[in-house]
Amino acid sequence: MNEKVIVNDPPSAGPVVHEDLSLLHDVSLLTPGDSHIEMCIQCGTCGGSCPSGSAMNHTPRAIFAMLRAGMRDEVMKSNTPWMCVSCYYCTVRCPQDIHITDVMYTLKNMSLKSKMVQDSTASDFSRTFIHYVENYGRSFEIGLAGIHSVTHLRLAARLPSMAPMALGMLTKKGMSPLPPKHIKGMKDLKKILKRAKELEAS
Amino acid sequence: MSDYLFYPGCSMESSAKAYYHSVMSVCKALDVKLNEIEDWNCCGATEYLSLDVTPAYALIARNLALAEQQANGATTVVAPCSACYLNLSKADHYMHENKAFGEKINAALAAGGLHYDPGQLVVRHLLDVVINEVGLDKVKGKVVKPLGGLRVAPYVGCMLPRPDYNSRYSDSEHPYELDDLLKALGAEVIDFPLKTACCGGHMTQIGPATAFELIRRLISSADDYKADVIVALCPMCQMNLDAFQGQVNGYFHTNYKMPILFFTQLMGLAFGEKPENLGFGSEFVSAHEAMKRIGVQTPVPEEAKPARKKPAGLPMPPLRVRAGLKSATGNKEATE
Amino acid sequence: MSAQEKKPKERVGVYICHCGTNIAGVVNVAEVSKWAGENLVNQGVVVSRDYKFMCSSLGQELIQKDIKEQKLTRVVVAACSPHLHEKTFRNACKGAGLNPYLCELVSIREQDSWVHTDKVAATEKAKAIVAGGVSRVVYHEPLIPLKVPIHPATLVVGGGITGIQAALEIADAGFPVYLVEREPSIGGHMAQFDKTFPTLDCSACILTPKMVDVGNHANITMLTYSEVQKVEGYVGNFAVTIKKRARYVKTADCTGCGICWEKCPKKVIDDHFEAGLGYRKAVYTPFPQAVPKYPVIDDINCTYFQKGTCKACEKFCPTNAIDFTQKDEIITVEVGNIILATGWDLFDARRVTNYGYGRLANVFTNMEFERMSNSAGPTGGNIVLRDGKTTPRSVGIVHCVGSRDKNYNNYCSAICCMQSLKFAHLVHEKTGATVYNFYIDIRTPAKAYDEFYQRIIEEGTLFVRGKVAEVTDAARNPGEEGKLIIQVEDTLVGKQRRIPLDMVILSAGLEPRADSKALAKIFGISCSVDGWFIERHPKLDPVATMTEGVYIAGCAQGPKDIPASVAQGAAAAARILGKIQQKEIALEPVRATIHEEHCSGCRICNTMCPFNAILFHEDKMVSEVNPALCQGCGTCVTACPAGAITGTGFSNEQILSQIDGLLLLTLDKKKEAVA
Amino acid sequence: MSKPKFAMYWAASCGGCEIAVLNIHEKILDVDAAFDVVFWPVAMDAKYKDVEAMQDGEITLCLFNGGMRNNENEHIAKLLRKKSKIMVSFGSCACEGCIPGLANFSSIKDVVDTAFTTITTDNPDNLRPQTSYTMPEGIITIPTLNPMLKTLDQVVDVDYYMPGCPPESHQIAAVVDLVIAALNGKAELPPKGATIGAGNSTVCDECPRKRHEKSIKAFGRIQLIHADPDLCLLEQGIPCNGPATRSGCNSRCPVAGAQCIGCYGPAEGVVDYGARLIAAFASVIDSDKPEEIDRILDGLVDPAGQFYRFNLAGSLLRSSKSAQKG
Amino acid sequence: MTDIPETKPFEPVIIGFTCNWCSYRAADMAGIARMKYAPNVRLIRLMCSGRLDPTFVFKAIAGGADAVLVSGCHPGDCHYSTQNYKAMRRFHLMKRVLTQMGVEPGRLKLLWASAAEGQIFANEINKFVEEVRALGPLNWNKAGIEIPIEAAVEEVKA
Repeated sequence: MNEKVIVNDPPSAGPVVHEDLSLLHDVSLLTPGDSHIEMCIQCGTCGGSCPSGSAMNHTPRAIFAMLRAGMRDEVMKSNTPWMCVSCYYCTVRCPQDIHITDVMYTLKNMSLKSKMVQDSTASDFSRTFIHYVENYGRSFEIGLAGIHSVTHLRLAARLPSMAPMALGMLTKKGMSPLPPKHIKGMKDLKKILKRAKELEAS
Repeated sequence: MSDYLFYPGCSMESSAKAYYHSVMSVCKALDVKLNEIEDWNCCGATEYLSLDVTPAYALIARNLALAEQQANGATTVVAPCSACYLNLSKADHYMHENKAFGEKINAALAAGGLHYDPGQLVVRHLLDVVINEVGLDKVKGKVVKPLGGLRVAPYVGCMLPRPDYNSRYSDSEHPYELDDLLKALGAEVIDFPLKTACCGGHMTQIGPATAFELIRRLISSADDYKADVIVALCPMCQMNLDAFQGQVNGYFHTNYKMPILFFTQLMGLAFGEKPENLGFGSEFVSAHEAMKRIGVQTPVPEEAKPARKKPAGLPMPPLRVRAGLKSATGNKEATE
Repeated sequence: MSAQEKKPKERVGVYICHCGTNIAGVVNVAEVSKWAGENLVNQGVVVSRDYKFMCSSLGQELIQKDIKEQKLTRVVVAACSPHLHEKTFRNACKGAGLNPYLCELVSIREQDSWVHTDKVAATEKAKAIVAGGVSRVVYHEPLIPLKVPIHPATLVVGGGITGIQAALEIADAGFPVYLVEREPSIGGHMAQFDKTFPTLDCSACILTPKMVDVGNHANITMLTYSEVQKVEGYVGNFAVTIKKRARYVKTADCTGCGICWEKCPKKVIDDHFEAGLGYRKAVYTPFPQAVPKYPVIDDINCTYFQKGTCKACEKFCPTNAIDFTQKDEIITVEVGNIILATGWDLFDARRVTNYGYGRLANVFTNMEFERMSNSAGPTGGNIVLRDGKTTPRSVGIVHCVGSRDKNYNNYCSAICCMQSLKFAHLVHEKTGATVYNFYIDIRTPAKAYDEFYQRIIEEGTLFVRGKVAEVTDAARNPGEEGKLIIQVEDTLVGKQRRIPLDMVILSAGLEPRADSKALAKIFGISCSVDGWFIERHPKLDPVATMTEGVYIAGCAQGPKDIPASVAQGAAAAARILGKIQQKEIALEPVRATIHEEHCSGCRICNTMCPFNAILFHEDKMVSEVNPALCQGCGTCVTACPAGAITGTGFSNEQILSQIDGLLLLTLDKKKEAVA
Repeated sequence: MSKPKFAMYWAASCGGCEIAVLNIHEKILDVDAAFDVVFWPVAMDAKYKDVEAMQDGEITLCLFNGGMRNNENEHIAKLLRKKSKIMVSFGSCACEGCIPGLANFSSIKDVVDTAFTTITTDNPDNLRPQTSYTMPEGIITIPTLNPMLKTLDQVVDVDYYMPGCPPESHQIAAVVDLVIAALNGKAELPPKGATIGAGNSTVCDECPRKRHEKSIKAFGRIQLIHADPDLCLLEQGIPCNGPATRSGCNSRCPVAGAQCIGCYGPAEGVVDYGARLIAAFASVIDSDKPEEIDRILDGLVDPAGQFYRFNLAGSLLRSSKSAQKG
Repeated sequence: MTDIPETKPFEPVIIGFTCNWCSYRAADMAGIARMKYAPNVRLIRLMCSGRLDPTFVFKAIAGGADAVLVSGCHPGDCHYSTQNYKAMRRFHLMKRVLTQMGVEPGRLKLLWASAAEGQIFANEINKFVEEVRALGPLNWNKAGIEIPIEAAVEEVKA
């Protein structure tokens, strides 16, 4: 089944052109805390531990090697960070104490800003999710599942329909089909997020 | 027993109502006093971190700031959801570890007239509180209906024992806290090899094939060990294993019927609470059979009938959706 | 009021070394020596010279000539670090009849010319350093080194191959050795091994002869089943207190016939010698070739000691050698030098929970495998699964378990690669099973090691480059049921692999002895953060320690293989033999002394000395320093609130006036600045 | 033949030294019998001009107490030095500055401001004394303050030091006896620069309290601790300066149940009194963890005050010498 | 040597105390490896940081040094087993007293350096020199101090 889910093509065997040696530095700079990313010894514990590794077009280890090699575009285009399920196996097992999961978040951020994301499924899902949070202060699973499968039909189509499940959500779990109520501090929350985004940009 | 600041998290008021009710009932029984943080907001799960670091942490930190404001004496924030727990402690951890970062986040909070002093609050998962604050002895003392004969697979998942910034758990891969608790309830606990494996997280939404495989591994492994139920302690885990089990069966042509319950539901039962008040019956894969085996009558979940309205007609007119999506993409307008 | 203001009447000679261009290239040596000659007259300088190589015989003669002709009473040499040539110049002065301790060597190379580029600043600093030396040397006192006799006996702690080698070297040279071993027999880890890499000769075959030699050697006193409790004294004259645990066997009468352990009804899992894979009796010798051959009764497990009945061994012993009344014995031995060869502990593989050792039956450790593969071991040398009969058809060997991993031990355990290759060979040879080696890097940097690697590749062992992520029994894909699955990224392919196996062997790393820090305290040496003993110099003095008379060898100093351990054992022995030949040793006369009339007996200094050199006389209510025990650190000198303790070589006057000297220029500068 | 002449003067001091001298009871009569008291402002009327009129070295024994706070102090110090054979730096103020010396913690301006503006002073127009003022009769002046208080030996050459705040009467008596005996050729005076009227060890030497090896987990002020009357105060966490303070007082304070505050100054050959106490106290702190060490040290309120209460003007860092150097 | 023209930056003079076994060897190591660092520090070799007498530090400062560096073996690695801990305790108290005396805490630095850590030694010296340069010359008469009367009062109340 692995083949089924490989989203991108495997990397080309061509030589690395225009190396970008600032890449590694950028990544560790954008990661909160000390990621120790420069310490990687390429042992592959991360790649071996990754539950969704089979769905990645590069293993995390390969990504770190590419960061060193300054292969910015390849990394930005990779689906690896987007396949990360944040299980933190790699993080706790890494013999060099590299905060791999956090680095994956950083890479997602970077690739979005670089506009090089290949498959927007994951990023759009995140956006939809955050759309609710940014406007209501709470997330909204039903709406989320709904819109997401609507906006990504090709995906939904590939699977048995999600409808019965969504329905179950309503009936069994007694979830409300209405979007969540705004939290009281919504105005302030928006201010906070606005300021945060400015800080992020600066 | 001292007071705790309670951060329920979004799922507790939608998909995980069963968890919510059972938590309330159990904490009442153990006189753990939970004061819900006034006007808390979503922790952003793993999604916001994927988009923007600073806003993501600001979003999380707002809850900590509110909690600190409303603390009056309490120092511990309790989250029943692993993802929420990790996000809250993560934010506290990094704001503490990296001063500059902490100041940056506080600068953002300041825009909303808020501030959080990293390290002021302790963030803990409910399980941790039950084991290490309440203590198993007290729990044992409350058990009136031991769960003898029920084979349970203790499923801890990822974000509780990993990365475990404050090393609260016995191990990051095979912690025994949940086992001990369930044993204390009289249940028969299997040595579940995938105890801390991944439930697929949000992959059900973006790489279902991957997610389904992860779910299959868990359920089949529990099944190999002849478990009657899998016990979860995170709404996301429970939802993935329960709600998607049908599709997993479809996808792999299997026929698992593995009920997924919250540990608090079983605690409630053992404490003699009525199944109805513990959210039984709201699970997709009915726990009815499994519970009958130990002489507990749980309501049979009603089968989903095709509703009048087409499920496609979910709330939210397409336009607004697109607008919403669009605005969510371009950073600037988003907050306009 | 303070002493350093009094006018010195000493005649000081100052000698500035060019060290070729090493110093002269950056420091204007001519200017410095001129300056010293003109500006340090008040400090007593009567002659100041510079010369190409002060340490050369010509340079030394220059100094000696001045001492004689100029009647110098003090000498200051400004050259390299005292750690390099202090002795040289002290001896030069001695040669000219000046007490060596009236010479001060100040460093204007390591501390100046080599680390600065600004020539003016460097020259100014050199002047300051010289001025410091001059002001200091005036307060030097003539000192005589303490000569102490060296006791000819040596204590060797640890009866592994390292300790055995060291003991034999010294004993063969004709000097007495006490060999202390914690276990009932000497032999150490090497006795447990099956084959030894890269030659694959049998461990026992090469070890047992040496063990027998030790047992029979007239100059070696073996103290097995014993532990060092206390070490007092100092180089040349240590008094070592040793606890001999009760064997409950009269060694005088015992013939080692073995009837007692045949008859003993109590079977115990032998988690020491058999690494938990086999059994022994409550009365036992660890292994057939044990030296000494006498068994011990392990009173924790012995039925008689626990329940008060049995005594089977006693009944059947043909020579009535069993004696249940024996008690632990405390003895004290006098030695001149000590060798610590205490070896290593095995990393507890259970800590790596994702490798399942302890949870998954067919995951074994390297020590378990050594025993399994050893024909004298519990399985008679058959490679089988935990069920004791099934031969594995596929075996995975995992490198770096607990090593090179910040979660456990940061260092490389040095032997695992070769050991794992050896295992691969043995498994292949004995079972023909498919063998995988899972490695991060293959490290084979020694004679004939890489050739061994080549050979193993040739034998068909499969190599997967990747640190194993987990060993699990959770079958996922067809073909995995009932097997152990190793999940790993094959980093050379860049893909995750799941490899079903019957048996997994973990090459657990080497760790310092659990009690190494306590041990270091007993012997007054220091441990690295990990717990390995620290040598005096990592390259140039690998077996000595900072504590005179205490040497380290083998794995106690850090992970190493048998050849390296043996070499170190011999090296330590050689160092000590050299010392013993000299019969006596001179101790640096840098010592603290308490002036009784000023001492008020406040006892603040009493807790200052880690060498227990300070004793308090209740009767006179004063404290006193034992000069032989004192190591001269000066901590008590500083602690004394009454200023009643002085430290020779580093007295208050010396330091305070050196400060004056160092700041001389600054003050001039500031005065000028004011003017 | 005329009796040897005796003089005593107080500079920046409290007068306690004089009282201590009178406190030698009948011995004072010996003084009177042996000496002709020529100058003693506290005890008798005398004019500076009378002293100025004397021959150099005419005064045999001068007990000079008090520190050099102003130019008048220095003037008299120099004058008496010139006129005296034996100049004794008498009492803590003269020897090491004592309490007035604590002013050296602050700049002289702060000192004056404190004196003339704090709540204890009623000074609505915030006036300051002027050192000279023109009146119809002419200019009148008052002494000007030194920027830093100096010890006597920082201004003039001193023959002997006699520590204590004040020196113990029995020690004074002993010294008087000694000098008299010496004058009659019955005894030898100690070498110049020696400390007289004191022991050559420290207070612990005379302290009867039981003592052991020390390790201190907490310091506390004496009023907060129920001290064991027989046990060394320092061992009980009470910062007692005894270990570093010159003996000679029969350890009066520790015997009375109070910690030694160090009025007898440093022991023989000690360069900086406070440094000794810093080293000694810190050495016996029972902790190797920086945070804990700091916590323990928090128990020492105002360490500088504790260690330099009497010695500041004689210390390395706050004596006028170092101020000039820096 | 003429005194420094105003244009030149202030060159602090720093007295450094090292122990014979670790930090002095670290300095040697820095030399052997030809690492470059600021020439402002003048070293005094003691046998052990435990020998460091506060008197030495005070003397250096009184004698015109602008700052003092105290260095020794890493905690736990002392050649005399535990003496550097005593140095640490004294350092903490010394720092408090110096602060009261009007010497900025920044003028006193404690540095643990093993014999192998020449690079660290060099870097730390450069850092320290810059910090002291920023503090400027040690000006005695500016020195005013706060004796924490309040604290005392508090305590008595308690």
